[in-house]
Amino acid sequence: MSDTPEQTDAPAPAVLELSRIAKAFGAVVALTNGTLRLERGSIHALVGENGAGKSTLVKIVAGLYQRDAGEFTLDGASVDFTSTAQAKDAGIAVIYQEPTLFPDLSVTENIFMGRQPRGALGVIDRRAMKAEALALFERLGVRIDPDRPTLGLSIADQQILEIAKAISLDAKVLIMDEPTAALSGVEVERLFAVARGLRDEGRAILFISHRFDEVFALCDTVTVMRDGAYISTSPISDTTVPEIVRQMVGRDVTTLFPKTEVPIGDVVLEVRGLTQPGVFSDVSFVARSGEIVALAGLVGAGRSEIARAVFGVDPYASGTVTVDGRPIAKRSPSAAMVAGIALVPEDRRQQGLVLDSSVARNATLAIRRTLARLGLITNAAENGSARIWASRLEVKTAALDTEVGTLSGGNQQKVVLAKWLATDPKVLFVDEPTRGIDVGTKAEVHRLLSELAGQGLAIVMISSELPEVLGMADRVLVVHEGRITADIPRAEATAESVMFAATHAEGEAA
Amino acid sequence: SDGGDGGSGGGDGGNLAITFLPKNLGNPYFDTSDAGGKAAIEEFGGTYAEVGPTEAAPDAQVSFINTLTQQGVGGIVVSANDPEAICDALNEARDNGIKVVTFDSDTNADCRDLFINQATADGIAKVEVDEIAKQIGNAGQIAILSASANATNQNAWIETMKTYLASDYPDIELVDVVYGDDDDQTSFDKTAALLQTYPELKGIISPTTVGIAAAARYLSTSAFKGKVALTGLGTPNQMRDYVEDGTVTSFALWNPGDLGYLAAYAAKALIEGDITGAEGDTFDAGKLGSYTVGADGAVLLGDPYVFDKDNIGDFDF
Amino acid sequence: MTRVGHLLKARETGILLALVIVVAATTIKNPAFLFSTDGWRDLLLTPAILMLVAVGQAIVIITRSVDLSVGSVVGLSAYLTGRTFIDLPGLPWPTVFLIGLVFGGLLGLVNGALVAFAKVPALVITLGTLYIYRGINVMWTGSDRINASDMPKEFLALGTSSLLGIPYLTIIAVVVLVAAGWYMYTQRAGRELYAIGSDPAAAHLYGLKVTQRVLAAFVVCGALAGLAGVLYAARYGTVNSQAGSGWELDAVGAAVIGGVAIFGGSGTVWGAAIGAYLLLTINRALPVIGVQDFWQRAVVGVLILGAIVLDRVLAVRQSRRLTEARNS
Amino acid sequence: MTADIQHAPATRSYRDYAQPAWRRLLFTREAAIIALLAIVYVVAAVSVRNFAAPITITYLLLDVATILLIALPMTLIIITGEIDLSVASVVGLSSVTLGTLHQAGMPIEAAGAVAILVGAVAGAVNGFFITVVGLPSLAVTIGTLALFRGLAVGLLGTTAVTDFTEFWTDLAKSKIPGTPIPSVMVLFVVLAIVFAVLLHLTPFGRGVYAIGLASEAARFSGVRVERTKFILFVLSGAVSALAGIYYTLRFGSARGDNATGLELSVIAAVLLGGVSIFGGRGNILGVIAGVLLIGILGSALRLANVTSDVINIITGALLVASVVSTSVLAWIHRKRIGAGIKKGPPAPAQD
Ligand SMILES: Nc1ncnc2c1ncn2[C@@H]1O[C@H](COP(=O)(O)OP(=O)(O)OP(=O)(O)O)[C@@H](O)[C@H]1O
Ligand SMILES: Nc1ncnc2c1ncn2[C@@H]1O[C@H](COP(=O)(O)OP(=O)(O)OP(=O)(O)O)[C@@H](O)[C@H]1O
Ligand SMILES: [Mg+2]
Ligand SMILES: [Mg+2]
Repeated sequence: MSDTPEQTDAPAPAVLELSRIAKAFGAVVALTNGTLRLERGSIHALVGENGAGKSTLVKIVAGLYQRDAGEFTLDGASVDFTSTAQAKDAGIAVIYQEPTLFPDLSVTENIFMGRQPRGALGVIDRRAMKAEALALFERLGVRIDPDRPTLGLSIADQQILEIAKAISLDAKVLIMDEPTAALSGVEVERLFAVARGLRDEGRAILFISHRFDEVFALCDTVTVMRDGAYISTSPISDTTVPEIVRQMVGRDVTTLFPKTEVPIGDVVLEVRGLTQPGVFSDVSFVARSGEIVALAGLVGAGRSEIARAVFGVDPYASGTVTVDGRPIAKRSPSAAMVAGIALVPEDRRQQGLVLDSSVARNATLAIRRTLARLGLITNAAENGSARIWASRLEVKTAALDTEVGTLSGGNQQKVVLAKWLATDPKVLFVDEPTRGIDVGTKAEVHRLLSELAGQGLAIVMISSELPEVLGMADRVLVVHEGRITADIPRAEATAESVMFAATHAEGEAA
Repeated sequence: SDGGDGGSGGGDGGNLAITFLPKNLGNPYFDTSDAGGKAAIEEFGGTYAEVGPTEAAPDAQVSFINTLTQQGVGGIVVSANDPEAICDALNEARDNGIKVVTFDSDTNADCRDLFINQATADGIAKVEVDEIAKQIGNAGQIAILSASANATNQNAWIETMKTYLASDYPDIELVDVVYGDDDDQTSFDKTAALLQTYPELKGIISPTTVGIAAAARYLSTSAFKGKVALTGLGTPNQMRDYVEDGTVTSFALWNPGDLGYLAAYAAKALIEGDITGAEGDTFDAGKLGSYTVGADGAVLLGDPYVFDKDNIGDFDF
Repeated sequence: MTRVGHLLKARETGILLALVIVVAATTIKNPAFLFSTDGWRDLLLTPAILMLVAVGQAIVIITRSVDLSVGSVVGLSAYLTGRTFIDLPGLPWPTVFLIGLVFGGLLGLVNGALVAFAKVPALVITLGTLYIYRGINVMWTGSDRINASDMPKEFLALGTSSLLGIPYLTIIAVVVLVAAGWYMYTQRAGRELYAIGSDPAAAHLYGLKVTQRVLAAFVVCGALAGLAGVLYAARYGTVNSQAGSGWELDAVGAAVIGGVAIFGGSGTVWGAAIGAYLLLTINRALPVIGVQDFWQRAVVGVLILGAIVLDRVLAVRQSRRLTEARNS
Repeated sequence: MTADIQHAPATRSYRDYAQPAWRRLLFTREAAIIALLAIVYVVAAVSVRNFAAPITITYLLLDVATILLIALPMTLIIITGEIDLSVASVVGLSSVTLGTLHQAGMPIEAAGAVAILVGAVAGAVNGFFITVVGLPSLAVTIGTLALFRGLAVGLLGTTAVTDFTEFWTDLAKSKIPGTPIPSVMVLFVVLAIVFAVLLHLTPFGRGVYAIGLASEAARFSGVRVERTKFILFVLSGAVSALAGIYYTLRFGSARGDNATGLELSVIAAVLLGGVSIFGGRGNILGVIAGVLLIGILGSALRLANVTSDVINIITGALLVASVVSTSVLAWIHRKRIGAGIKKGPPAPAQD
């Protein structure tokens, strides 16, 4: 780090400069004043609430969107990209917030698509390509079979693949839009090491994240955006988390984990000996009314699979699930719903929402049967219910018939929550409830979860963020390779005890 | 909108707008027959028109008949794709004063005024069986390549052929009847399949112009050329090459142009009220002379004509 | 892992095996099916034309589109071939192949331009052009038809004669197949077609030339259908306005039987080619085996279902292996 | 400093709709198709001889009744993102079932009930392969298109059954007394209402749309995706069989090849009516307008002595134009808004 070419106080030459960029999608104004200056040999953080316009700014740089107004210069020359290919050729590599993988193609082909090494007659040199892929994985310290199709890769592996792809481009500007959202601690560390290496080679890196610990651990400079507009840029050493948060939200935010002590009641959910060969085995746990149970573990440990199986989306070979003592049929989300289970899934875009449908339809999808009168359902009934939940969760949208896909990530997550809270569940599974969500909203989600627990709901929270787990949970269940290896009460739960159980199978729980 | 009013020129005030409705358009057999009809209509000063579906589907003719009814033509001359499906539409047309003549392929007798029969089923079956028997020496396996499975006249002929074979040629075995759907490619491929399925096959009868041409074309380039006999109903222009190169010795047909010509005159006679379609009615058919209505309102054109190497040069249709 | 590679190939192997079984079973019943001159020739020849169309169709399906207008393109091009011989008698006959290719390519270009530029679903567009092209064909042909006598003997001979026991048409079709297979596997553009079909949105984000590639796929599909039309004229000798009608479903069926995923991204032109052979060989084999004419279509239906179920079983097995591989 | 997030912003208010009702209703594919339908009707009535006569309506409705009926379940199926290519073959199968059973002495009522049952079973076969085995519907129904047609043709062979009870064949062609409207329209209207309510006003219908837009998200929300699709395919089979009965009685002829190729006409009409082939979009009203538009065009053009090939070209062109125009209009719309933004006031200065 000491050999960073320029001092931070002397203005370094900008590789990429954006000023007063404006962009609107129909009636939605995403950016009014996008301003950003990336310097060679520096890692620059871009933070802001959900919907602040970060991803939109990235997509303009990538050539995916064209700006409505403003200036965009690269190495001092004004540019006007009309396609992502042009940006790529100009030396800009982007990891988008959404994965851009081709599920049917092999891991190697995904990395080198469109620029495969070629031999005579333009024939793709598959051997060379595979060797390069292996070298890349070596550098990132991961092991993925380069010949397998990407279909079926875990979200974490998909993200790693995106990173490998971007790095292999050897670009002078590397933009990463929330690359760590799906990664575990070890993988994040490796990514950071690679990023620092690239910085030391003199490249400019833009890093977008909602995790401040990462921003402070990795970045040199931070730019804050709010409501589509630039707020400030400062060296990371000159700022603090509360300061950034204040700039992002426009006011102060106090507690992130407003855990309130609530009396814990009877067992609501009981899972016994749940087994699905190759995915999880002999999973048993209970969740009580008023209790927040966290499922912790490394990414890929199988926590989501357990939740999905309990909810009935995924199959399980043996075991039982009971709610209030009544067993629930396998493989039937609707039976689980009727019994009072709700699941906020980890993949919001695929599993959580019907993106092309309206806020109202999404918010009432799970309760469409109860909303119906004499078997008939009307827009008015849907709007009525949706309005209540949208305002309780403060969803940022002008109208209830807005397509959910056009909302920002955080607001989308609120709509998912609204959908499930409307079902009035007894047990709420939340899988990575704050992934890709800004601090303000995050605190709100946490407050909401506490409040719901206070109302007697049993909450099972899956989270890869240790502070969140420690801050929120009454009890931490640690999952390791598909088995529950520890059951740690709140009082004993520390970063060390949870991490130890998550990485060591022998720490068998009682 | 010119179909309805143009044709009152000839005769004594009858509406001589006569429309031909073949099984489908783009079929050379019907092109020839309809051209005969056109010639007749021009002779007697009526208005000729031809409409039809592109594919010979059973229901496709109905909407055309309905349209003609709405337009109020004087007569419809139709070759039916299905004896029953177009019945009601035709009767509705007749209720509106339109005269209906079927030709080539009949409907039920109560749905039309007259049927112009190209040849009797007996006549056709006899000619074809006699021809094939002569060519294969009165013994051996034969097969039939027909039009579509529901084709009225082909099915009637095939039934008659079976009876006739059983009674007169006990040594000839009819091994299979296959359907080429009056489609070139299907008929072609079915011929190939027949030849492979029955290695002992001595002859093929194809009582449809599309089928016999496709079969001849397959045979002419195959190892079976000259070994497997082929006869049936074909047009001279389509079959000329194969007769000349020896693939086919003989085949039969009536003159389709005459068939259309006769049908047009029959329609005229009905429209002008000269006849009602009752048995025994007699009408004049231009160059073909005078015809008499037989039983069931059928008018017989004549016997089928056998074409071979010696006479095929005399014909062009 | 080579195990995975083997499994991937199994999709084509399975269908090839089915073809071999059909041929073997039929030949046992009636040796002439394979061992007579005509039997051997027809086995190779009859499916060759559909194979060309199926190869083009496979390329389009791999990009997550579909071209329902191929049957109409075959018909138009077949008629054009005949008309060319009639109207331009001096023209050396090999040029008709070029004319057919270019003409088919142009019709494909119309489809492709509508799909790629107007960004509308291919199924709707090509259903529309299916009607339009066929309508133009009927209007142009009228009740005319091309007869064998309208075309040069050398050209027609191409439709039936062989080189070293292999029919010329089959040779042409196989050359096209090999070229397409090679291109799709070894060239960047070919791989990009797979990427586009696998996830069009990702392909766009990634910066692939989606519009251009989709357009090209349609042009190639049209050109191959055009070529098939020329071969149709050579093979069948007569062309009327209905030539090639209904082929769209055969071509899609052949591709699907051959393991080309209907939602794009996977499958090969080899599979589609084998699928075309299987489909038509079954058609020819059934009467030999003694299945009555009327029931043949039902048997074909059962076989199509069987083929896709088999493909599904193989795919499920493969993904199970992948999961195991990851967990080990 | 201690302000709780909960109380900081004022409680939001939400409008139900971003746009006024007239805009939402008028600027849709369905409205455009209905408008076009009206225009074509008026133009034809004025310029084509005999078109304005009531008999036109009778013939027209008799002709399109089969397509109208089958289009109803097809709309729902396409909205879920699937397709059923086997419908016309089910018509054939139902026709043959009715014919053979009637010939064997069964009364039409009973034979018809069995035919509908056979149709439902055929639909269940499709549904089984699509939802239980998990195969793509396009591929499955290409297979059953051949299978069902093969069964139909195989069962009846060369024969056609024509001796149906006159009462029923007359009923199929009869008109509602005092109107030019065929009685079969009563059946259609009842079914149309049932399907419209099912699609637009029931939880089941909400599920149908959700499946078409995002089937995984629908599954995660408790929509029984497989069951919904299965039901739709069974309905499609049953309604196609019903259409087959009407078809058979109307033409008085039960044949294996009845209605060959009708599937493409049905799909063309449904797509013309504004249903997205990708699923999730479309409604029953638009589809009915789409079917009628194709029917009226065909009828008017035939009356004007336009040949069937030209009618086909026009139908195809209409289909292409209808989808292309939507996408062109959307493009123009985007352009205009983009231009408006650029001309708008400059971006506010940073604070
Ligand atoms: N394609 C689009 N169409 C319409 N609106 C859009 C589109 N893309 C983004 N928006 C809107 O623009 C605004 C900015 O969105 P953007 O995705 O840039 O936010 P973000 O800062 O990346 O948020 P997050 O942290 O949740 O990813 C949001 O209000 C969003 O709804
Ligand atoms: N799409 C998939 N197909 C097949 N197997 C999968 C798939 N996703 C995950 N698995 C299997 O399930 C296991 C758990 O994966 P996953 O990454 O979802 O775990 P997780 O504990 O839910 O992690 P996180 O929720 O933190 O991302 C993996 O080891 C993998 O074997
Ligand atoms: Mg973002
Ligand atoms: Mg997970």
